[in-house]
Amino acid sequence: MSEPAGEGKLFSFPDVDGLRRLHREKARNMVSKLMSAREAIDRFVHDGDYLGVGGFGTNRIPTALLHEVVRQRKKKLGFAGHTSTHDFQILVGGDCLDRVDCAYVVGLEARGLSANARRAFESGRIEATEWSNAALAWRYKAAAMGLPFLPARVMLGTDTYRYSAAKTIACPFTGETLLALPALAPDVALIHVHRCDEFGNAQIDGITVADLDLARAAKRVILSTEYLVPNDQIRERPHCTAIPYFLVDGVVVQRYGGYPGNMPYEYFSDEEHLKEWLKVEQDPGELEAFLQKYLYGLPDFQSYLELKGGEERMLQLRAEELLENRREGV
Amino acid sequence: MSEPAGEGKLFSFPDVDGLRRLHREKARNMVSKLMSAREAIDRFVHDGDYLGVGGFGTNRIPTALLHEVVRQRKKKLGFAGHTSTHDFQILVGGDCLDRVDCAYVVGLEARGLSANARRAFESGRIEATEWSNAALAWRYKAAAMGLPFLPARVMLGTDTYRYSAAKTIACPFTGETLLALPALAPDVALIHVHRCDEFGNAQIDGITVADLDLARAAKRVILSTEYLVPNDQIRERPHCTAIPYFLVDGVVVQRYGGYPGNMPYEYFSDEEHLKEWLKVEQDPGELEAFLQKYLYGLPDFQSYLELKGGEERMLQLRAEELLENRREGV
Amino acid sequence: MAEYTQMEMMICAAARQLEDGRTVVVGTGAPCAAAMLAQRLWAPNLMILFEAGGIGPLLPTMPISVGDSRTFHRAILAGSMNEIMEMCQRGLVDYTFLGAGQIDMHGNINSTMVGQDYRKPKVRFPGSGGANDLASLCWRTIVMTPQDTRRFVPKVDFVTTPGYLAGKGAREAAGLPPGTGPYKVITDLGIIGYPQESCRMEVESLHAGVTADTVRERTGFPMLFKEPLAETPPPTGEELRVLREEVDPYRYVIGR
Amino acid sequence: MAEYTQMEMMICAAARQLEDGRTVVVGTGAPCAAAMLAQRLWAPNLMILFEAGGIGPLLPTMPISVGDSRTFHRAILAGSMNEIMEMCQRGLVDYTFLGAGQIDMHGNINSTMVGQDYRKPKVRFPGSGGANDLASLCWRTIVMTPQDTRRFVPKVDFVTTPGYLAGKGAREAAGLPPGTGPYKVITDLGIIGYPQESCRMEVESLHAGVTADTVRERTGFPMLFKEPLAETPPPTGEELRVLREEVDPYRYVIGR
Repeated sequence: MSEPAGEGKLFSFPDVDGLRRLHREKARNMVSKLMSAREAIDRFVHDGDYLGVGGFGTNRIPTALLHEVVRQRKKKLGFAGHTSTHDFQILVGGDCLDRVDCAYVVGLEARGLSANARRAFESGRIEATEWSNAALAWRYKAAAMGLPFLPARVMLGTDTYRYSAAKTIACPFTGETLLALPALAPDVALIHVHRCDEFGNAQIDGITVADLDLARAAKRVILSTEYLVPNDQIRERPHCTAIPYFLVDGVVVQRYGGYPGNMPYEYFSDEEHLKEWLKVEQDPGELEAFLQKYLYGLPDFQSYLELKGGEERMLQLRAEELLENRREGV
Repeated sequence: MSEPAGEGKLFSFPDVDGLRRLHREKARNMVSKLMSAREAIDRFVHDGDYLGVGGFGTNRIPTALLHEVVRQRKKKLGFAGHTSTHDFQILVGGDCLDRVDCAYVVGLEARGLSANARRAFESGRIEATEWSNAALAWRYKAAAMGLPFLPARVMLGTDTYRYSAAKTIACPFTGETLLALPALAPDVALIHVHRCDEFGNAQIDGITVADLDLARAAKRVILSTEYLVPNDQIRERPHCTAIPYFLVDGVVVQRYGGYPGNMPYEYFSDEEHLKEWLKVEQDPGELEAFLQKYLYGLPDFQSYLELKGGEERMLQLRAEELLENRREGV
Repeated sequence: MAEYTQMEMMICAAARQLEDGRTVVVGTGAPCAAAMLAQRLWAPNLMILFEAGGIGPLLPTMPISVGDSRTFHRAILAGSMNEIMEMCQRGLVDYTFLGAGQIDMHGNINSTMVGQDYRKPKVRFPGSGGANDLASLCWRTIVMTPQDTRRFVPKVDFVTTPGYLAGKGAREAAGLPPGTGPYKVITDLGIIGYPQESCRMEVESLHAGVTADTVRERTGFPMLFKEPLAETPPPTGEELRVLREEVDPYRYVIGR
Repeated sequence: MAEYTQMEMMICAAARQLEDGRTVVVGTGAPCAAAMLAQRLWAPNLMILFEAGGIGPLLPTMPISVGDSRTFHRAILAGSMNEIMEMCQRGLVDYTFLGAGQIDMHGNINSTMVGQDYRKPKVRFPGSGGANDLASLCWRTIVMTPQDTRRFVPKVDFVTTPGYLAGKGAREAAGLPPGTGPYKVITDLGIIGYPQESCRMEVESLHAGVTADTVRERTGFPMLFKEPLAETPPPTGEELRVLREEVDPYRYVIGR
């Protein structure tokens, strides 16, 4: 019943016993992990690492951390592209990636396609392996569960399977053909949250996408956070903790750290700026100038926010998020 | 590498395609499901059904629903015994069970062993299959994920495995031996929650044990709830919804519905009454009189609460839960 | 009769596929408009889900992303992608809407690449996203797409998302859940179904003013036509009013 | 020197196994007291977990159940049983404490039944609970138990929970994660370890006043003794003070 294994390259082998040893070594002391984005990326992201990014493309993405990856010119990174949109655009803009597990890449949903990201694939510069969104989410899940693989019922019979690195197995109970998804444990996870304490105990409001599993799957975790809160506040409602401190290596406090993406309950996406980004990508020269202006030429993310209109613009986006400037449809 | 399959009986075959058809038929209308415990148990629990019970033995257990199962003299039920303690004691007291997936049964943790539950096993009256706590939680998880099985790394090499209905498989990626746990989809789940709306959208404070997966695994779900809240309140914080309405068949409002167990943030367990229960079980005649007094002879759970001291006793247990009558240790 | 655009016709035709008390995973744009329209007119208990984690929102406006705040605004539950995908895998989701870069007669969809060499695509598209998952797991897949020979091709360059694969029985043979598969294709020309026996596209109705010949011209494989062939009822005044005034007052979708 | 009970000796000996900055899954009673004692004296960063879902609570008092409110009182995280078990499976948990109805020289534990016929046990006990999981997945398993020939048997009636199974290498051969296994047994007589080469019990130290002969008399299999055999340092004044005044002021455990 089982099909040949997918032909795609497996960028991250599910060596659960190796991961166990690594997790065993990791310190569990509750110490402050507050640091700048610069320090966090410098210390925890190395050339060649495999990255996992939280949120959903333009929603609750760790933009401040992603900019810093580009600014520090990290190279040859691997990447898990599950509905990666603006996050992907940034990293490809910085030419940081050389291999990508693709579920959704090169697009920005209804906004259109990233010309620059397309060039990266069409030139063969980025090596790709295919998956689906659920497949990548379940691959994180497998690693978060401490398992080498998880079964699933998707991708079967398609070219998405053929160019993946998945396999098929027969269910030991029912005999039916199932997909087998290898665990995915990124070297580093970058996740933006609503609030956390200095140790890295974090809360997320709204959808969590795949971030609970991503934080548990990754070898190292860097959080950026809108708000820094005291540990007491976390302990008030322990069932609201999305990510516990002992998974976290660095905590970067950055208000509006998900801009120009949408941060639920905080600010809406800056569609104008996202459109601008898509537009300049049509021409490599224009893109280079654009990145120089907004990224390489700036010392930090805060300067980017200033350049994009600072607090005034952020308050507009906040009003939009809170539906203050439009009637309620329902 | 793989061992022979466990010799235990598989009480619930993981027929995922059959479960899919069943879920397809289930109505998804947002209608009021408010009803009495009597109606809920009468309509949704049938002789021979397989039950899953939420909470953790003496913590956030659906006592009001369990009493009603006994009062209606439901028979030949199957049961998932993952740290089942007082919940198990009640059902065995009513001689409701004829088969049990055992991870933790017949004990009440440090309080001692249930003489009556032990007799039920030692006489051979209940057919048993062995598992571990995690195994049963993951079996729910498999069903909640829509999968026929999940791999795991427990039970291997032991008699717990030998007398289970698990199997072993080789990991398709690493080759290592893994446990294969068949999905467990109970016919009915009984779960006690802090608050829910009339449709069954429920919130749980504190640990969730295996209840999120249990609710998603079960064919039918009956909730009992401390508080009934308007749907608006659920929609205020949609990331706090533990169980969405479309999984739920019946909603029973019962303040103190987890008594004599502990309901986090609401009331502590009534250790005296639990001790009394353990004591009378030493003698079958005494137990019969005890059950007559507290269960069969009463029309409903409210009468049981009255008999046990009513609001006054409940307020004592509330003070104990809120640590109002002892110094804070930390 | 009111004037209407092709997009409005497509949205109304799509909305009419959705019954009350059922569940649908939608994306942004036209599918979301269709689900909102159905909800407002005859399916108040239609539950809308978004793959990023939103379940049963009270949509205040059309979302821009399937993961933006609107997708879980005053929702029943704001969860994870796994929550949604596992609901689909459990069989709880009736409908899903997809678009199509290329589609063949069995409803197989390509949204990954144009070209013959996966390692060096002529054109790279986003890939599956959640499309493969939703089309594998939801009971009925509805595709909304303009109809032309560039899209309706004899053979897709890459099967991103399963339709009926090689034909009847092929999904089940591959291990996909029985009873699932393509249901309708809603185009600017008409409504296409898949008869059980053949699992192959057959036009069920043409929109007003469209001829079978136009359909043939704009399809890259031999298209079948049901007999007798119906005309799609045009949008009603009430459908258009609700669509224009309540569902999409800013003309995000119908203004395209 | 202060007077102390055997239970106090056991709790102090157990506490000393726990280092700062490590993780331990505990049950109620003596193991919980040991972890709290270590936390207060030398391991402020020892993180305590309970299998029902509590992570890092500020324990206001000894819990009665491993799932009661105390186990997640002002905790870092109040989650699910899977959250804990999956942490263990990922290799994040260093220590676990278990009790034992019967235990053999390789640390295999029976908490399921006495008798030879599983279908009709002479005595039925609770079964694994989380013990099998924790002993399979945590790096080091510590057993706390009174020592007598009823418990320390040549062959357990039922291997509920894996020790080293048939001996060195057997855990790995069965598929259990490499590098895990029994670490110490803390009894009322002494502290027992498992030398790497044999994976078989060997007494490392005897509590004050206990002789090797007593240990032999109260063990149902030939016990090995390390040479030279140490004496367990008795509880210090500070250990006893903190244990009695802060950890268990109501004498729930030490009063037994």
